[in-house]
Amino acid sequence: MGSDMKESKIEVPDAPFRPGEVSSFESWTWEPGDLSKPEATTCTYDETAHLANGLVRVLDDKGEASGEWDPDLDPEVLRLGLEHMVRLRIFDDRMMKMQRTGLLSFYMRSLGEEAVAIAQTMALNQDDWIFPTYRQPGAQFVRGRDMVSMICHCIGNEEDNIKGRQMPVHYSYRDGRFISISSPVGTQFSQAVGVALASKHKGLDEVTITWIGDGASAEGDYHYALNFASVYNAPVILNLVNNQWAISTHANFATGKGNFATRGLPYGLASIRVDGNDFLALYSVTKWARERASAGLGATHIEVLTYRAGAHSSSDDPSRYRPGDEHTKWPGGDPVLRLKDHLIKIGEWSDKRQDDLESRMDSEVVDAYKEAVKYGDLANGPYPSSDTIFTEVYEEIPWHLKEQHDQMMEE
Amino acid sequence: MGSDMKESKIEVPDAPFRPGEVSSFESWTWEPGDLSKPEATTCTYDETAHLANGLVRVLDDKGEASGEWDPDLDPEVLRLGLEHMVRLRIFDDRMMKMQRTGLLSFYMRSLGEEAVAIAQTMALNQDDWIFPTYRQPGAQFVRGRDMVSMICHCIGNEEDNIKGRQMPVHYSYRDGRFISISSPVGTQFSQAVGVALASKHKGLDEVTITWIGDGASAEGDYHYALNFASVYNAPVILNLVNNQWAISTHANFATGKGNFATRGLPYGLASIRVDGNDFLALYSVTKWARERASAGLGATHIEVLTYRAGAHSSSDDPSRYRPGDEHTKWPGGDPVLRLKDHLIKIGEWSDKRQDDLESRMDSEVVDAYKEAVKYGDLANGPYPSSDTIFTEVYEEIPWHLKEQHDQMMEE
Amino acid sequence: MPNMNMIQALNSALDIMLDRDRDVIIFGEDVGYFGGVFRTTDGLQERHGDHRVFDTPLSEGGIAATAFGMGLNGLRPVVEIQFADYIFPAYDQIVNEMAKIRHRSGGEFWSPVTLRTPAGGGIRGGHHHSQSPESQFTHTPGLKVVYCSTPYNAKGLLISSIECNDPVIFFEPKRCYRGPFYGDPHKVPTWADHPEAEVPEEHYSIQLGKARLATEGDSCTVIAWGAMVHVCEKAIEESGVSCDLIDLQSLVPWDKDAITKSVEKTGRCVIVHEAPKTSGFGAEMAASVQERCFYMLESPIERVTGWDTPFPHTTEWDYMPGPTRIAAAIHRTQED
Amino acid sequence: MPNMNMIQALNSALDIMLDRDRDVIIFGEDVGYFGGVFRTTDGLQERHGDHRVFDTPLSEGGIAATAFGMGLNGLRPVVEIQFADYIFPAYDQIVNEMAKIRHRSGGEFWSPVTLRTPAGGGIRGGHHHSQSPESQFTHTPGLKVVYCSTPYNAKGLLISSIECNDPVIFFEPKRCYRGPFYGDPHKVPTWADHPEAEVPEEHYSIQLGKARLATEGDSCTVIAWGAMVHVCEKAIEESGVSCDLIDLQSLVPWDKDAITKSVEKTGRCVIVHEAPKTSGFGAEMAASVQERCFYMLESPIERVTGWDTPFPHTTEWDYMPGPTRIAAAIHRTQED
Ligand SMILES: Cc1ncc(C[n+]2csc(CCOP(=O)(O)OP(=O)(O)O)c2C)c(N)n1
Ligand SMILES: Cc1ncc(C[n+]2csc(CCOP(=O)(O)OP(=O)(O)O)c2C)c(N)n1
Ligand SMILES: [Mg+2]
Ligand SMILES: [Mg+2]
Repeated sequence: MGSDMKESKIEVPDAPFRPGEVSSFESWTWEPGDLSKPEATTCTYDETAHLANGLVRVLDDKGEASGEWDPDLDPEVLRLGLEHMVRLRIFDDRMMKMQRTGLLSFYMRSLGEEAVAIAQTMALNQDDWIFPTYRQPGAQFVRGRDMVSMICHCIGNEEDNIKGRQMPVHYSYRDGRFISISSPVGTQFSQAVGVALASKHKGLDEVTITWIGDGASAEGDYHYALNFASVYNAPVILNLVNNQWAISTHANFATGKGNFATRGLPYGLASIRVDGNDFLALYSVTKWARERASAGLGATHIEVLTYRAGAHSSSDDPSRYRPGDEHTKWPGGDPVLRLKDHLIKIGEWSDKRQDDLESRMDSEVVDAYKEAVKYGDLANGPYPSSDTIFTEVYEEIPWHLKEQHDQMMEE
Repeated sequence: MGSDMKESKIEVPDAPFRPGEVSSFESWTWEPGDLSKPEATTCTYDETAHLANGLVRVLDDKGEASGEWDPDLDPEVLRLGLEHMVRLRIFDDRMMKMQRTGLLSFYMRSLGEEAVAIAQTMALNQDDWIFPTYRQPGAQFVRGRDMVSMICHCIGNEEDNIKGRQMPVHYSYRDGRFISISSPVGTQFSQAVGVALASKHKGLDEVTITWIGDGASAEGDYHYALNFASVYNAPVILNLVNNQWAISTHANFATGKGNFATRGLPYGLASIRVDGNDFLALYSVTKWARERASAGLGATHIEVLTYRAGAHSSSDDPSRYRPGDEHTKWPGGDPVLRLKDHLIKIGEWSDKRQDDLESRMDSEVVDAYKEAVKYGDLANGPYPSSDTIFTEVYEEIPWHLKEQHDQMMEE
Repeated sequence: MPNMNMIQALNSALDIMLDRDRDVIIFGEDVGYFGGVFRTTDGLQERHGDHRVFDTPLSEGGIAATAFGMGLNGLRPVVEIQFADYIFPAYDQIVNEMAKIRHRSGGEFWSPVTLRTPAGGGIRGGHHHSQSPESQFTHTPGLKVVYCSTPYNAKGLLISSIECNDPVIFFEPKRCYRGPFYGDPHKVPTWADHPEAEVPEEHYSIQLGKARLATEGDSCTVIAWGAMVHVCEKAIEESGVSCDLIDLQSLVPWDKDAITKSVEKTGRCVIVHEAPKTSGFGAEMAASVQERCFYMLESPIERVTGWDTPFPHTTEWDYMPGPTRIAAAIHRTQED
Repeated sequence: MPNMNMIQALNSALDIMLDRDRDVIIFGEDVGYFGGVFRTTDGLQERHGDHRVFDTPLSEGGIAATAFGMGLNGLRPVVEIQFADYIFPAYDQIVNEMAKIRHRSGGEFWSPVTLRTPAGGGIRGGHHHSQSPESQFTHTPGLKVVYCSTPYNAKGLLISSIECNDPVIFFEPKRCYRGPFYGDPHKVPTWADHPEAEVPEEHYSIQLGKARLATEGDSCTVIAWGAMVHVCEKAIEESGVSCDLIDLQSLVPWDKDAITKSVEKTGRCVIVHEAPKTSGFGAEMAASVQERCFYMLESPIERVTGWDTPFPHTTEWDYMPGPTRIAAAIHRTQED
């Protein structure tokens, strides 16, 4: 058995650093102010090539904002952004604790990536559509979702608005135009183009935003999204969140010898790489993409460069496949600290106010979870009624589901 | 019912020219000699950007060869190429006639694209793998397949090597390392990467060549192929044959606002656009890609720019969706005439020899089809035995297929 | 009432729905300018504009995903998959996404997509232009599965499918686009003069989930759908046995009452489909019939189906169930 | 003989095949450096090199296509689809390509790929980490479909699958990776001391197409596969009825002789699976059993299955067939 015995020449990439090695990110040479900002509503896609080959940053390491991409935001907006990020981080911590005690089955944090959904959603209009992955729950805070209801979903109790049907973190929040999260990765990316086209068919100035992971970008849906968005000139913002890892698989396995950011260009899409830990840059780039879409210039493809600082999920142990401190080496730093430092720098914040914010968020989260568990949790129930197995499979319950429902009740 | 009545803003591209309009291709400004030829075995993928943004041509409109890409071929090789192209064209004509009289159910010509598979296969080694679509049957002539056996397949007779199982033109020719053609478009593109990697695992210097249509490039398989080829540095030549049309759908629906040729670059693949009606350019580019693969530099992505001069298939009537004479306006001209003119220009051919060649090919085809129909044809049989329905579904016939076979025989 | 073939009837349904509901949008490969490779959308782009009826990239996954997204945001997309054999690149979007969205979002989101697709053999399509993959969709809760068989039910079922707020996979027996087809490739009638080709010009609908009793009889229940309905009609005639012929029309949900009532009467049952036997929808029918009518059954439920092999090109008439095989099965149910 | 859990048994099979056959190559999402999210390929990259065992892009379609191509060119790829729920992006490559290549090429080409995938519920996986899509593969001629249930048969069946020259879809009941699971989420034993966890270190194989008689009895034939085998064992015990419990192991081809022999003996039959009822593989089993054993059947064949709904998260124990439901069905077959 087996081929004759020439040596195999199969070549397989590896992560740059594995446990026991020292991570360093020397290719990061980008600085704020590097890149010009083309006019959103008139520039052609190839006039964005420098943005895809570079990295849009606004905040430098000292918390100073600079360059054409500085969105010049009201400090009130920045403080709100900071609040949501802190809220999310504390929320995530609490959920992880609850997961460990069995009150929920599973959890996924946004650690290190809090700015992504929060800054980007804040840059949009209220009636724009959000089509997230499990790494963008933060958008819900921006859209005003009640935290209790989010927790009720995660702990799968009676009040879970999706009735315990999906795993935790698979939020659906119609009032916030935040579309139901699905586990199969990538699918939302191509679907979002359809959502955007429907807005266009209705003649409305609505934009759809969606995200895909570095890993998931290898699915066919990524290609469908870019192609359909370009062909039909869809008002959609297509974000590829390159957080370096897809569980244990490094982004090397998704880029090959190439890169992500420029992939939009040959589809005729404006393409940008942005520092995903820089609240201001994210906000600015997203606003730009929204303006562009709204002006009828179609989709923007954005590589959001960041680092998944936490484990992939509560089931994961990243110390098996990467240096434990790799996230501390990430040149983008911590998005929360960077925004905080900037606010302090411009005299609009202080360590004291930060402490106050954190304890306020702490109590908010504690109050919320205490209320939520009143309606039950995964360890102890009460759960959504078993009837809910049979409802909403179809608009109306067909005979065979009625029959099966009755059978379940009998047995 | 229906959304409120704002006007729909859905935008849909169209073909540049529809029946009743006059086609013109003014964007063709490329000339032979335009483009430098980087060293195949050392250049990086981004050193090919000019090749993807330009068009590699060797033959000008007067039949003169020039530029760095001139492969300097022995006239014997050119004459053989010409012979195969003429053979294929006459073969195609005959098959179309036979299709009209019902001897076969369906047919697809390579008209206008004869150079593609023939020049490219001639540029490869004998033991390189060929993974074609239905538009590259010409490769079989290069690999020495007996024409009678090809016809026997098309007319689905007793001698059809694939036993009447697939439609005509779905050749399989293992001896020529020409892998079985499948109807679902695009699938071979990603599979070819696996074929190439297997050669690599065996430590052999074999390259795999494959093709995909402009239309089919919108399938997920296109993305899989580029990604996997890049990640594992596969020795594969990935050709996207842009013949302008996917049945009635113009390539505009596959490029959107972008283009094909440069799509390889962000994957880190050497990328080239080549005049697909220029035998010399095709040969040269393919040889270059082969060298590169063989030197361990991985895949090359090639947009082969050509025009589907005939109907999509025997079931199609292109006059319903494009100007009937559009192919005569194609700036790439007729690949057969261009090679013939070149040979005459360099004093290695004459109209007389062309006439002789054509009548020789005519008789070859007539002789072949006369022999083939001796073994039956679709209108009259004999067909492959009905037993063949049950064989080779699995390596060994399982009990349920034996049972069904017996049942069929009884009934 | 005008006589229409199945293509015309489908075209009429689409035309009416485009007129009635601005949210209806039609797209797919070659369906726009050209009017579809089977001409089903002929004239619709001209009549309704290219923002309502348009071509797409050659990407079934992308088509399904785009339709899904449009459906989430209030439209009612009706898309064509050019051949049912090519629905598989969209399979993930259909079974993991479309089918589950309403349930998974606690009813917050739904997407009323209709996926039309020509299915089945008999056109010398070989492996990949002949498959009839209905059973591969019937296993997925959340999808409705419809298979029309005549111009009349094609139009009425398609209208119901489009109006339905659940995703529907709508199979069209391409062999019957231009005539009913009785299993003899040498005698292929058109729909002219066929009573089921009398098709009202106007809007009408046929309730999803309801079967059609195509012929009535006492001694055997024959269940079929798509092109096989007509082949069964012929087979019943040839068999000389008095049969109920149930044209299922909807596979999910299927018409339990029609079937149990008939089998309780006849005590015998033959199920016919083109798709391979193993795990074809005939398996579900047989399993369900014996569950529900066990004590009334006089003989084993027979399945007459395509063989468990890929669909062949030259020998397709040995593959597709024909009147002889079906009649033999009907006869077998009568022995006992 | 060492005691192994199912992960260890599968790992041992892969390790042995990597040693014996240089053409065996293993890849999939996270299977390389990390050793797989369920740890099934743990240590294999280190032992056999990253050219034999490696990670892939997150692309099931690309994985299947690459494996298919490697198989065409003489290799014997064994790939992992991280969860069976995620096999659908590869469905086209599997059902239209892998399954048909040998037949469509007149035997000139074939591709002996093994696709391993963890399937089934019971781990709080909700909609998309719990599905058991075996029946969606059993309808496609050209594929073999295997579903293991114990460490012993996991290893033997996996070795046979890898050695088989046809493509094999190999389902692993993830609920049983670390213990047999008898349907009570609160009492979850490990494989320690289980006789089927005595697994030889060395190479052995279990013939594809053969069922395993898990328990022997006279009054009812219970057919199951995957995790449900153990739940049925418990249910049979609880029912007090003497049953043959047939662990199908191979779904295509399935073991006709084992089943007909048993049903001819018992005259009663219960089929159990996790997947939804409609068009689950239980339908094929029921249809076939009544075809072959009609005159021996004393009562309707029962199916105990998942409901025709997506797989739920919090209420999964109301969804998955448990001993009580199965025992009730066994009892129903005993009345008549
Ligand atoms: C289609 C599909 N395949 C596999 C998985 C299992 N899975 C869940 S998340 C994940 C990694 C995703 O990585 P990435 O896309 O980079 O997103 P990130 O987790 O980094 O945000 C995998 C493989 C899945 N959910 N869906
Ligand atoms: C997956 C799939 N979808 C649809 C079809 C039907 N079909 C056959 S050829 C074709 C057009 C292909 O166009 P292109 O890829 O440009 O190749 P060309 O015919 O121009 O060589 C279509 C839509 C198919 N064969 N496979
Ligand atoms: Mg990632
Ligand atoms: Mg084309």
